Amino acid sequence: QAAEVHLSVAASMTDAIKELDAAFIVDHPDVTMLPNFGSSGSLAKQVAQGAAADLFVSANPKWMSYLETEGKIAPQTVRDLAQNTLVVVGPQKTAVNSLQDLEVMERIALGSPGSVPAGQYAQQAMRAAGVYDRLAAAKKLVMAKDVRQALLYADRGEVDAAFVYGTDALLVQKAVVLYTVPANLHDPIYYPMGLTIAGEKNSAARAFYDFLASPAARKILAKYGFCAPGAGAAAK
Amino acid sequence: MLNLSPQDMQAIWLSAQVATAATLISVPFGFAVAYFLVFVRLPGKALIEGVVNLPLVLPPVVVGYLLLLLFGQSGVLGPLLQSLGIRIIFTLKAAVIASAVVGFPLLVRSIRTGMEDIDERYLQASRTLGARWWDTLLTIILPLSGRALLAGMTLMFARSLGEFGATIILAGNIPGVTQTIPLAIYEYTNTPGGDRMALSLCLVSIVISFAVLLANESVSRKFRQRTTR
Amino acid sequence: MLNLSPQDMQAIWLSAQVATAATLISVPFGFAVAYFLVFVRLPGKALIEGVVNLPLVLPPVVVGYLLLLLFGQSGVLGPLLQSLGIRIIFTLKAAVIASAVVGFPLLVRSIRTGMEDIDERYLQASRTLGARWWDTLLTIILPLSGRALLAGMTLMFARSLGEFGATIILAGNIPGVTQTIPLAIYEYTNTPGGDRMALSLCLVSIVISFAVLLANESVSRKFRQRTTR
Amino acid sequence: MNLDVSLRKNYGGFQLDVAFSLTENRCGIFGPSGSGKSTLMHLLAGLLEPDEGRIELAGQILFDSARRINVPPEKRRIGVVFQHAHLFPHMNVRRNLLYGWKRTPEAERRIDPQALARVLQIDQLLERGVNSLSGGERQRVALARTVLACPRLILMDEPLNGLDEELKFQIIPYLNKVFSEFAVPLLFISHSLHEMRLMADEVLVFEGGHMQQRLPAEELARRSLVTGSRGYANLLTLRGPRPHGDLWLYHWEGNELILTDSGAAGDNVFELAAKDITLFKRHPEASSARNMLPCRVAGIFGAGNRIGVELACGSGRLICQIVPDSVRELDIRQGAEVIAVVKASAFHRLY
Amino acid sequence: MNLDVSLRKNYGGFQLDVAFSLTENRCGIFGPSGSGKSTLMHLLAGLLEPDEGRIELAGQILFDSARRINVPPEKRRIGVVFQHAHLFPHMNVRRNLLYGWKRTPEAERRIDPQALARVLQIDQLLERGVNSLSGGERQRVALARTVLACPRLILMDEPLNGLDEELKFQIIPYLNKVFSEFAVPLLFISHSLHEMRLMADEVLVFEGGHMQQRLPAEELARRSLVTGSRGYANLLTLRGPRPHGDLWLYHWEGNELILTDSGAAGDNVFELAAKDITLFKRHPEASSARNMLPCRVAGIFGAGNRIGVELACGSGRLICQIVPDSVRELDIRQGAEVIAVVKASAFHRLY
Ligand SMILES: Nc1ncnc2c1ncn2[C@@H]1O[C@H](COP(=O)(O)OP(=O)(O)OP(=O)(O)O)[C@@H](O)[C@H]1O
Ligand SMILES: Nc1ncnc2c1ncn2[C@@H]1O[C@H](COP(=O)(O)OP(=O)(O)OP(=O)(O)O)[C@@H](O)[C@H]1O
Ligand SMILES: [Mg+2]
Ligand SMILES: [Mg+2]
Repeated sequence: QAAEVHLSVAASMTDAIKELDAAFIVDHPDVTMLPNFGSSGSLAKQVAQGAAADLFVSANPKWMSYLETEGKIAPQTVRDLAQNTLVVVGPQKTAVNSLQDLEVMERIALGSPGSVPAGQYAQQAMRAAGVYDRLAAAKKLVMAKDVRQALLYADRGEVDAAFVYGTDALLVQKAVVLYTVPANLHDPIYYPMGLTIAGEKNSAARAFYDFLASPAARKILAKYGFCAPGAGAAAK
Repeated sequence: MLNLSPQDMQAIWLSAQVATAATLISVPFGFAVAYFLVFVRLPGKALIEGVVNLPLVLPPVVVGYLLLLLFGQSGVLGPLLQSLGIRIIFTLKAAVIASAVVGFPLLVRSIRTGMEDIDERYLQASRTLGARWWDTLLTIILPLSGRALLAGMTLMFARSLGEFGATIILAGNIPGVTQTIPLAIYEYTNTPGGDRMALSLCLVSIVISFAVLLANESVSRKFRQRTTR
Repeated sequence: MLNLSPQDMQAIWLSAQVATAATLISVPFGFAVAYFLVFVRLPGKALIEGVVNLPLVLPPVVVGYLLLLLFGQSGVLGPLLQSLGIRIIFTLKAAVIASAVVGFPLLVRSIRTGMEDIDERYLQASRTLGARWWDTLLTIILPLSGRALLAGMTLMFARSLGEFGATIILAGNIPGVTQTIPLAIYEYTNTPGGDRMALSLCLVSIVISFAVLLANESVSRKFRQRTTR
Repeated sequence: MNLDVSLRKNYGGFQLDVAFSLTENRCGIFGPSGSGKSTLMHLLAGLLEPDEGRIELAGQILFDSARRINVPPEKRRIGVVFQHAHLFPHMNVRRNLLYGWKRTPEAERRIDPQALARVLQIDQLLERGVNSLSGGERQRVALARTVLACPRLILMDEPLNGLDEELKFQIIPYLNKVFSEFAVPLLFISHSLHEMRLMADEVLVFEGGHMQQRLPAEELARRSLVTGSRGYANLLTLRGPRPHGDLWLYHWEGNELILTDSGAAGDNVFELAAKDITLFKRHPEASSARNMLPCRVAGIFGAGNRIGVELACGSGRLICQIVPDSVRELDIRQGAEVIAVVKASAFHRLY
Repeated sequence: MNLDVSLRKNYGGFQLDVAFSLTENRCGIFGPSGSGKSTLMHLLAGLLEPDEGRIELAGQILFDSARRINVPPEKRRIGVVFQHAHLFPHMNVRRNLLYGWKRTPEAERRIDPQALARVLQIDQLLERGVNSLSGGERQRVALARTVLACPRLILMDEPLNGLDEELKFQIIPYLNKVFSEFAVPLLFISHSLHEMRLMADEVLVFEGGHMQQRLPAEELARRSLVTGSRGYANLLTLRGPRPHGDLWLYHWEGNELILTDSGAAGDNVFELAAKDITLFKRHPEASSARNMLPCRVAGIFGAGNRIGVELACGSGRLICQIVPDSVRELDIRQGAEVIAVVKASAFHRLY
């Protein structure tokens, strides 16, 4: 009987997970991988409502702990899959040396802090730099619905700067990375993962969970700009 | 020019299935609701109309979330469905339901306008000729609102092709299972260099809807020829 | 029961403005396009109809993206607009444009169905009485498709209240500036525990749309009384 | 027919208020434009709800405001021929025709669609769409559609409007045959006294929403001798035409009449205006008139300068209209013998 | 009117193919149901495009398939009264009436809406919605609406259908007055020979999409003496009625006539059927007929057993219908002296 593994994965890891899947089934040809990509929030709600999921990969510890309290995740299986960095991208002309430099700008895009983890980290960083409240009061902040949208704005020159993940910065076409936000200005950017209660009983899911900790998996993750948990900094 | 991956082809095929199924399944309900709203005299009709319009007023994501609350395992209908062995969430059924719900107000509104424009005197004539209400419904109202029904179906089909928000919540975004064109487009926009691919899929959507539109036009023209000089 | 933050109140006010403006601005265009599609004989009409339907077929996010390509600073119209001192992106204008574009196919389709149902003989009578085409348009076609126009406006207004995908791309989500109800709801639903607040805003949306619906019904009934026995 | 009606309906400025009970099978409603004829028809058919009142047909209560009874139109089995046809635009002629017929239980289908279509001259149109029909064609299809539904009562709202005379008089006898053969009662609305005479036995005269008079069609016709603009017309059934030189000889109630028109082999209905009969005291010589019937005066009626003289000729009766002077000069009184002179061309064949 | 028409139109099974040119101001189109009358009207008004042909009105080419000219309906200034009214459902009666009037340049508004509404008896309905009108009321409003647009030519498709006789004859003289006073040419479609006589000078007879005959209305009427079912009717204009015992004395072309009907002070148009005139060789005694006019035979026409005799009485002319036997017996030939006997009740007042 063919085993199925249902994955619920934050959309920002789409490509990495697809490659990890492909690598995994080379050794497990009898397993069918069924990844479901979406925003961490909607994935969490699906899992909370009993949707089929064995492994949940969140872009944000908040939604992981939400599911833990809902009792949907086996708590002992929760660990970090990867880490990311926060960078500021923008059209080439501007030079940014610190977050204070953002104050001269007209428009700054970030993921909506309420819903987008990257936005939340950006908020933390700006708060730590002491510029957030003034920027917000001046209505200079454009809250994007996800990181990709913030990146799009920067790429098309609609904003002067955008906070995105280091991994996303690999996707830019016209814009460039202006500044890498120091890791001490925000919480560590973790991608926590955990097996669901159902997933814990699925041996194929457990095998994949273990595979994700393997050096082979690490290499794939690194290829897409993610660094190993605890490593601290990202590529570039 | 278009280079579509096998996964894209799957998405197109799924989208076509979902749009078709959602449209066809909704037609009888939409027709019944429109009939009710136009011809049945009852207080509180406005309320029903309000409910029908909900999926239009609410952001699709909210609609999807509400549907999740309804069909989820810990939802209202979940346990019942589970006892019947029916799984909705993360299946194509969910995509069909999401599309059907979101497009429903469009269908109903269109049929309604058509029904309201039927000359009452035809209904009077049919009734004096011995036709009961359901008979009049089938033989007079249905054919005379045929064009409006078709228009509504086209609207709904087109809307289904573009449905994203409710679908991704209720059906998930699982390539090859529930990933319809809009979800695939979404995925491409999350991928480096995916914009070209996204554009290809948009074009496919446009071509499909265009074909449906033309089919609708020609059928509709026949209707029109048959009913006016 | 409803506890709305000042930011929510702002979102409601913005949403009402956007929906109203989008609907009113679209009406003349929608009417003109419907008239063209119904009464003007020209090859290639199907193409225009296809274009009008695009925003329905494409996922709203894609529509938003395409609008961004059009109105953005490096977009097609961007430089022109900029030289005129007009900024679209990240302003309420953008939200109105996004809503108008997304709702436009609904408006046109509704008006069209109404126009197609006008008895041709009234048009003949008016023309033999000396009315030019635009005169007939204003004095016969407009009032006789009034109900369909109203229905279309209601549809469009409701759709605008729920518009999310295109708006968030073109207008951004700037609290107090472009954050309409759906964008506010989105924020809440993506925050653990925000569901209650999201629900409150949904209820507001529903109430507004309901009021518009009832207004439409009563005006529409007057139309009907005036035009049929 | 046993139809009991007592209804009130307020309509903007117009008020309908009628009460009557009918037993004749063929009734007419006669009245000027706007007098409420069509409104009454809609009320009877159940298409309009009365403000108050009662309708009973053949012992069944169809409407009673006091008892809150209101039988829906499709259960009343009252057929309606509307003033403006109202053919179903999405069906061809055949499907329109058979619409009511198919909804009639087989046992009650008493009329052959084919035959009816032939009589109404619409058998060539069966596959046509109704929107391509001419005005008269539409009216005939509507007529047939209602008749084929075999209702218990047929209401006809000026059904012969827009038909030329010839066709009208081709249709009337057939309708009469259908109605009498299958005893379908009929309520016939018309402006035409003539159609009224031919289609109805009893006539309700409407004016401004009220029933003004109610009288046999024959009586209405007699009154029109005095009040109407056209006067009275005798309807004679003539039999067995034989050629007579250039002319035709017919039997009529023991008399022989000479007519210019040839007729059909059996019965022929001819119209003869009361004004077309001239009375003479003695047999006149050298008149262009071909018929000189010796008669006895059976009665005198009328008023003013229009006097109707009822004549007995053989077993037949004729009404002749003359002026008061003539009554004196010819000494017309009950029982007097006179010669009725009628031209051969004065007879007008209806069917 | 100067109307040149040559048209072909194929319509499913039906084919219209006509060519005529009209100069009379009042023309009629006469023909059975389905003969193409309404189709012709639509073609002339520009509401239907001919397959081929040419229309020229008063020197202006309205349609020419060869030269690809097709003037749109609103520029043709041809008014149409449709067979089924087609009133605008969203306007009240007043706005319907004035629709065309408002679109007419002030200089060309030759008819007073108030006066017209009064004559057509719709002045009480002005504020009413058109959907609450009775059948006859609708037709009158449609009539007025077209006339008020003051067109160069009016096409009327059975406009008097659904009106009672009385109203019909009230409207006809007014229409005639409007049409002649303002010289509005008229194309009048009807089934009724009678209306035709009163409204048209020249008549085109249609049959199966073709023009079968074309003749003066008077000639059509004379032919109907032989072929029609109703025969010929004389139309007499009688003047200055004076009481004469119970009856009324009128002047007619140097004769005095005795009638039962009282008329208006000025001119009165009466109808007298050719069948209602009886000829005598000698003055008859003791007849109920009041009028005995000495006449001279001015001509004889007709065929079969229906002979029309044209009589000269004073300066007037009468047509009398008799049978061939009578011609022989009374020795009727041109120039012969005869007595025409007419009953006082035989005259029927039209208006
Ligand atoms: N819905 C309505 N609202 C107001 N008045 C109405 C309505 N329907 C009919 N009427 C009026 O009622 C009166 C009677 O109308 P009805 O149609 O019964 O007349 P009718 O006798 O059939 O006339 P006709 O011979 O011209 O058809 C008319 O004055 C008409 O205008
Ligand atoms: N759109 C059409 N398609 C096919 N046939 C048509 C169409 N319109 C009219 N006809 C046919 O053309 C013929 C002429 O129709 P038309 O309406 O001109 O007749 P009419 O002389 O006005 O008759 P009536 O006196 O009954 O109104 C009829 O046989 C009719 O059925
Ligand atoms: Mg009526
Ligand atoms: Mg016609």
